[in-house]
Amino acid sequence: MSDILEILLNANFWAAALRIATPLIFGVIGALVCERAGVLNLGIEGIFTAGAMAGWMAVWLGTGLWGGVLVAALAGGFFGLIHAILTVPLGLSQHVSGIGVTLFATSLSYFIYRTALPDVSSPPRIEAFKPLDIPGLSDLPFIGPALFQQTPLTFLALAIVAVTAFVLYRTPLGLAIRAVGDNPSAVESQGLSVYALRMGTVIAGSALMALGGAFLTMSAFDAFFFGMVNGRGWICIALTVFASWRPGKALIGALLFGAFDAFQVRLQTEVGSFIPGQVFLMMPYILSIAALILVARKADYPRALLVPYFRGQR
Amino acid sequence: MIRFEPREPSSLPRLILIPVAAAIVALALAAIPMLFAGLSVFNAYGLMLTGAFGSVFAFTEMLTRAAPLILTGLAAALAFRAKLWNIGAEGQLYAGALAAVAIGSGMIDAPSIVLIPLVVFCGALAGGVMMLGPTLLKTRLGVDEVVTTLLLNFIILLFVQMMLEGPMKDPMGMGWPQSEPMLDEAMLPKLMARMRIHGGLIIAFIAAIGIHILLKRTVWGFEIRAVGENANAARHAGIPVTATFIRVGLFSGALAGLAGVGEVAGLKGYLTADLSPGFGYSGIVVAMLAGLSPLGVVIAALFIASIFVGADSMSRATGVSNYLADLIVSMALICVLISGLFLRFKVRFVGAKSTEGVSK
Amino acid sequence: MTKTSPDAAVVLKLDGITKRFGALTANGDVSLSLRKGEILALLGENGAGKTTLMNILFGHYVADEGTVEVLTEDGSLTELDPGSPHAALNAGIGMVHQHFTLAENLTALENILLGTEPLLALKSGRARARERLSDLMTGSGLIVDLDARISTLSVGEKQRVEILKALYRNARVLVLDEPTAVLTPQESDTLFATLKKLAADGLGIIFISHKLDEVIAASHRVAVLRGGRKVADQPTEGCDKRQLAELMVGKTVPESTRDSQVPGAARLILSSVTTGAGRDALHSVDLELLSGEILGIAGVSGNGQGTLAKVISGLLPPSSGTIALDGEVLTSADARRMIDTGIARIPEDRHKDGIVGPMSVAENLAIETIRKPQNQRFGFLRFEAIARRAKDAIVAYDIRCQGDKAPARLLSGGNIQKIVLARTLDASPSVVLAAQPSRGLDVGATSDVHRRLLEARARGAGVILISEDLDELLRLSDRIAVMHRGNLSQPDKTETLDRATLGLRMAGQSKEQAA
Amino acid sequence: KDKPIKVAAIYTVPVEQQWVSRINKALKAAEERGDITYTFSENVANTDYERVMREYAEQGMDLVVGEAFAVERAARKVAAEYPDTAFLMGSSFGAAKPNFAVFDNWIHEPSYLTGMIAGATTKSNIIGMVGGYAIPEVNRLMNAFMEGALATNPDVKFLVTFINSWYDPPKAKESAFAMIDKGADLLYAERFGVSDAAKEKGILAIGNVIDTAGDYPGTILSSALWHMEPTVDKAIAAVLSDSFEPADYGPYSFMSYGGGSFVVDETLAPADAVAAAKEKEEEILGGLFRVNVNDSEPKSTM
Ligand SMILES: Nc1ncnc2c1ncn2[C@@H]1O[C@H](COP(=O)(O)OP(=O)(O)OP(=O)(O)O)[C@@H](O)[C@H]1O
Ligand SMILES: Nc1ncnc2c1ncn2[C@@H]1O[C@H](COP(=O)(O)OP(=O)(O)OP(=O)(O)O)[C@@H](O)[C@H]1O
Ligand SMILES: [Mg+2]
Ligand SMILES: [Mg+2]
Repeated sequence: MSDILEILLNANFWAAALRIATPLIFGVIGALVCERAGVLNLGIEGIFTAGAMAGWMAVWLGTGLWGGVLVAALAGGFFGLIHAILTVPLGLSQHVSGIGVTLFATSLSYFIYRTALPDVSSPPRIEAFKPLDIPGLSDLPFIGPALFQQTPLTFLALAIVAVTAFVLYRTPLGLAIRAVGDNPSAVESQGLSVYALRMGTVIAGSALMALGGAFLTMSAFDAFFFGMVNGRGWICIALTVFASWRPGKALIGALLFGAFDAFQVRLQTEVGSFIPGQVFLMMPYILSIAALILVARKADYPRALLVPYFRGQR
Repeated sequence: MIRFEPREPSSLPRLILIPVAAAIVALALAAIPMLFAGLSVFNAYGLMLTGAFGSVFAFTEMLTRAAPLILTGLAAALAFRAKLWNIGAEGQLYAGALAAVAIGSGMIDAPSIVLIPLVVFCGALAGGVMMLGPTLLKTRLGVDEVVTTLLLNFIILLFVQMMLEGPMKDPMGMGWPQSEPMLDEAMLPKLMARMRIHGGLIIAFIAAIGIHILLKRTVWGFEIRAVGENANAARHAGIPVTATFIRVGLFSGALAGLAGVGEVAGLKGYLTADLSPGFGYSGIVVAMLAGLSPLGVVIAALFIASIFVGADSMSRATGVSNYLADLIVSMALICVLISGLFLRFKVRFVGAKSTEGVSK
Repeated sequence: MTKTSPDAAVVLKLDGITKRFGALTANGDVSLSLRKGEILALLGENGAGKTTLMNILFGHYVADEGTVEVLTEDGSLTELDPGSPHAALNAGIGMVHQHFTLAENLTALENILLGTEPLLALKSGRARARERLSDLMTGSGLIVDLDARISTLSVGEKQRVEILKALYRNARVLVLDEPTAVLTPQESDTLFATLKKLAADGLGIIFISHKLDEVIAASHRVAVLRGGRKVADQPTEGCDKRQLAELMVGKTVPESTRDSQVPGAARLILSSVTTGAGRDALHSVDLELLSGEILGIAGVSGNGQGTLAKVISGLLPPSSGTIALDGEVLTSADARRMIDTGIARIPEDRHKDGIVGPMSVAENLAIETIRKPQNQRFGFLRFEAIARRAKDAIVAYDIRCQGDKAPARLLSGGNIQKIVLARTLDASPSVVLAAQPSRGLDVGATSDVHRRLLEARARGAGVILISEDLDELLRLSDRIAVMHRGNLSQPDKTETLDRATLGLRMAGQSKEQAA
Repeated sequence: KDKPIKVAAIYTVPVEQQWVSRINKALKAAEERGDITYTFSENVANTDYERVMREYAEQGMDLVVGEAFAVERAARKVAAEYPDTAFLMGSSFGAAKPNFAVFDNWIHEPSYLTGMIAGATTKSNIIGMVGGYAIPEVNRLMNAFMEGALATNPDVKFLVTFINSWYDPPKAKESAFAMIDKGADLLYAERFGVSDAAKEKGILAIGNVIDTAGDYPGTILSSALWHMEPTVDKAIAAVLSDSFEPADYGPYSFMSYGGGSFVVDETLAPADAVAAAKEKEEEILGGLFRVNVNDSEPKSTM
């Protein structure tokens, strides 16, 4: 018991939680805005991979770190565009299009990486983002080490949560996005284009997802690996429902997940010998389902989620 | 501006022509990465063809890969017909495989005639049971099954790892996380000497025909279609909606479970945590390519399998990175998906004036 | 009010509009004009092309031929950019669709504001909007709670939000597609009072309706479409119902009437049924339905009729109380059991609850009895038998469709209703529950429905008719009970009732007060 | 047979993965020399492994190199069906007639030596060890390392975690961070990602299989390296001279054959520890000291 308390009171633990949560924050916010506009984006797992690969490769080719972030976002936007075209004007099944995009983005990233670097024996490294060290703030007890061991991308993720919440709830654009996910004809009858809104949102959301991937190769690590994303995208899809499509709750969800993961890694060295490690690894998923059961009744779905819209359809 | 006009019954030539055209477009697009990798494109196409159909070996390998795809494709197609979004075939496949090795690796000693049906049944049952939770949560509490089935994939996979590193670990496996081997009596028969092709393919074919008949000709199928197309109206008309969902969930999970049975009892003989290279997810793709038609699933699975096996073998023959195979499969998928649109709609390119599209 | 149109300027002119859907001509060379302050009623059978015409006006559809011209600020008529709802909105055209176009997750205010501000603005000017809206609301009498989520509003309130949406954008032309189809008589009256007021202030109004009484009462001018062509365009003054009905259908419409008949013994008995939650809950409802009678249930929608229908349909079990049919207890019976014991149910929303759109007409006809031996053997469907029965029903009920294999969704509302009638009434049920059976149907289809219900009565079935249409209730019912806040009154003989008393009692007054 | 012979390799992971990269490197070197032509398939799923083996055999490869670990039975069956092709497979089991030779990364010897250095260097007396899966080839090296460390520092304690993945650097890194939080000042980097954590926190790490000192300057204290060249070259020579035997090539990974080696950064390690380790190295090479082979799963000792 005291061990557990010791873990929880350690600032490094919270630093780890935030670090693990960062890619999930990008991903869940991206997935959330897409779904708010009525489009489920199961392309997320592949878009993560594409962002990780494209961002890393750009830096490796010399664009600089922020240049790499931009390239990652563009790559995400590109696959978002494909998903958007398939699901919005063409109205194809969002599940399948999403899985198709995941296959496509993943295999294309791998193929490009391997074809460009056929002869690497160990993956080439880049100079990744360094933790921000803000004199004064970093020395604060507890908060300092927890927050200021983070790289700029973590702060970007936190900022994006705030910006997304602001846009969704305070601006006309956000109003339109929330409306188009609930009833597209409400949007069309007010003179706005359903297609433009949905496609734009999916592209923007996918760009955000790609930043989650970029974090993996440019902050969490400094090289690209195959299989690096490792299901993180899927987690974001679950977190979106868990968060009832609200950015604030999404942040909390991602942090909880990060905390659990960090906790699990630490606890494993304590009790690992008599509880199989997989039990810990399962916990976040089981807790997600439990949370879903608790919120499901109250969750209000974007009502037009998964429903394609055709102009003039009755 | 593009305009879609619905096309109700599609003529048979179109039904065949359009997917074929899509496949050709996909292959044409595949030339881009091939050129990028510096291949001679026509040579590569030839190698792809021989890689999938060029010899008995190639052909049986293609069929071997198609077998699990047919079953996971059916799992998705059946569930999606009822609008039960089962994204969990991957996990159900592992559950089926786990049950198969649990029963078939020495727990019960019996002749093949008893053991094989038992293994098959238990595998199907395990897969089906995996769907019970998500289905009940959906019908009773309104919990989104996309998320629960997706998350269950990870849980089951971890559970399998736990079993393989714990109680079900092969004591003779030198510490590797793998199960004990299946008894010979529990293995599905091979269909051809020296080839890997196995009884799982027969199970897949039978399942496809069975599901086809179920949907088209039976009361249960009628009820599944009604619930899928309009659950409210179905409930109002006295159709037991919850029972239908549960039935569909069980069947769908069972089909995915059978895919797992085929892989361990037909192919590998024991279970490892990397049994499936994403058959569950590919099944969704197969199902949609097939337009959720059970017989179409067979064709779509053969298509995907031949593209993969052909392209994989081509990459080996030409020394190109074998990630090319996955790339070509994904491009083929997107092309065929779009082509489905041409089956359902007349697509007209018209001036910016006419903008309405109509469909249901 | 004056029944002739004002001589004011023309605000809207449709000229030679033709719209084809494949082989079908939905609108053929239709011309129409509307003046400032004028209320124009647009009539026609189901499928006559009314909605299509209005959708062209609003830019949802593009006409194959013809133009739409609108009065601009400078006083001239200018052609409207086709196919652009945006352009139509800017030109001052407001539209209230047959099915509401509101985002349920947003508040009334947000729905009204949607699309009125530059999308990329960083701020939304809610305070100013609120001010303008409160002026608009007091001016027009369309009062709504601006901060209420749409999902919590009643149908009438939603409609007010729709009209406010148009007014907020300074609409000069307001189009309402079947605005009263889902409103109660009281709500309809309020709506028309408002419309008249708005017209008096200079708004040009077009409304579509199948209810001839309200057309005659509220409009200055009527235009009638038949088969996509305009067959009449005349001042309302001097029109009567029979004449308008004939213009729409092209022949005389038989009006079914109830002949006197002595009801038999009690069949369906509900005693102290309580269930449900909120406004729509039932509180200790007692009901006794006799054989050979039509028992009308009047009430403002949302007062428990929906719940009552659900209970009798077997979709919602009573939390207390009992239900019995001919002595057989059905308290916790499910939908199938209800059907099997002979309770036929015609759902309120025929599209959502009545048919499975993509399934064929034949399958929709068989759906309630699919497990009966007539339709299956050992779990396998008997296709020939199903098709044969479907063909018979198509003839017997005059279901207009492309055959028994056609998907049911392609049928018009009236014909969909005939499918429901055919499958429910064919088994000679002992009880018929008909919820809003003629809502949204044209005069012809309505008359068909009425005839079928009267036939069931003549056969000795007991019919429960839940309706908001008082004329329908008074014409068909032997007795009428009133539903208010989940309480059901004792039924009265129809002869002792009239519109006015019924209206008052629906509003919550007791029998004594109303009399 | 004539040079160059045709060689194909089948890997179940991408070629960057440490273990596989050593085979790839040795085969590439042979290709450079003109001894062989070389082609490979990476990231081959277990389901596909048998097909790929057959395809290469059908293509007439002279030698197929790969890892049979998860596909032992199938691999042996295929090999038996293609007696004209030589198979050299990583395996925990023995060789099989007529053409199935086995190898493994037997670098427990240098691992022991790195342990000696580590034990002498740690100040907190806590060493963190992050591994992939607890399989014999991993356990063996970890146990040798622990034994070496205890030899120079009996007070040293170990934290052991397996990430249950061959390939998840961010996760390995997080596990390493967790160990640093618990007081480890030295990490045994069985997987990619661990040295990154060490570098970021300014502590030292022990390398395994590949030399990553260049990637983490000032971080890698000492490494146990694996060299596949002796194994591969031996097999190629055997195929060239038509004398390929289904033998156990494992010993070619021993230090005495040059299959394993020990490096230490002398600027980071205490001089007396370096001297002791070098002395032990000589004993091993001279056959005077045998490092124990212990395949059981290592556990945390605190
Ligand atoms: N999007 C469409 N695609 C094809 N045909 C259509 C479409 N919309 C309308 N139609 C056809 O146009 C005709 C006119 O339909 P419309 O909806 O305008 O009728 P309506 O007069 O509004 O009928 P109702 O009184 O039932 O509302 C219908 O018969 C229908 O077949
Ligand atoms: N997508 C469509 N394609 C073809 N025809 C259609 C389509 N949608 C509607 N129709 C046709 O439009 C006509 C009118 O349809 P509509 O839905 O307006 O029926 P309705 O009689 O108005 O019913 P209700 O009043 O209940 O809405 C029908 O004849 C129907 O066949
Ligand atoms: Mg209409
Ligand atoms: Mg209508």
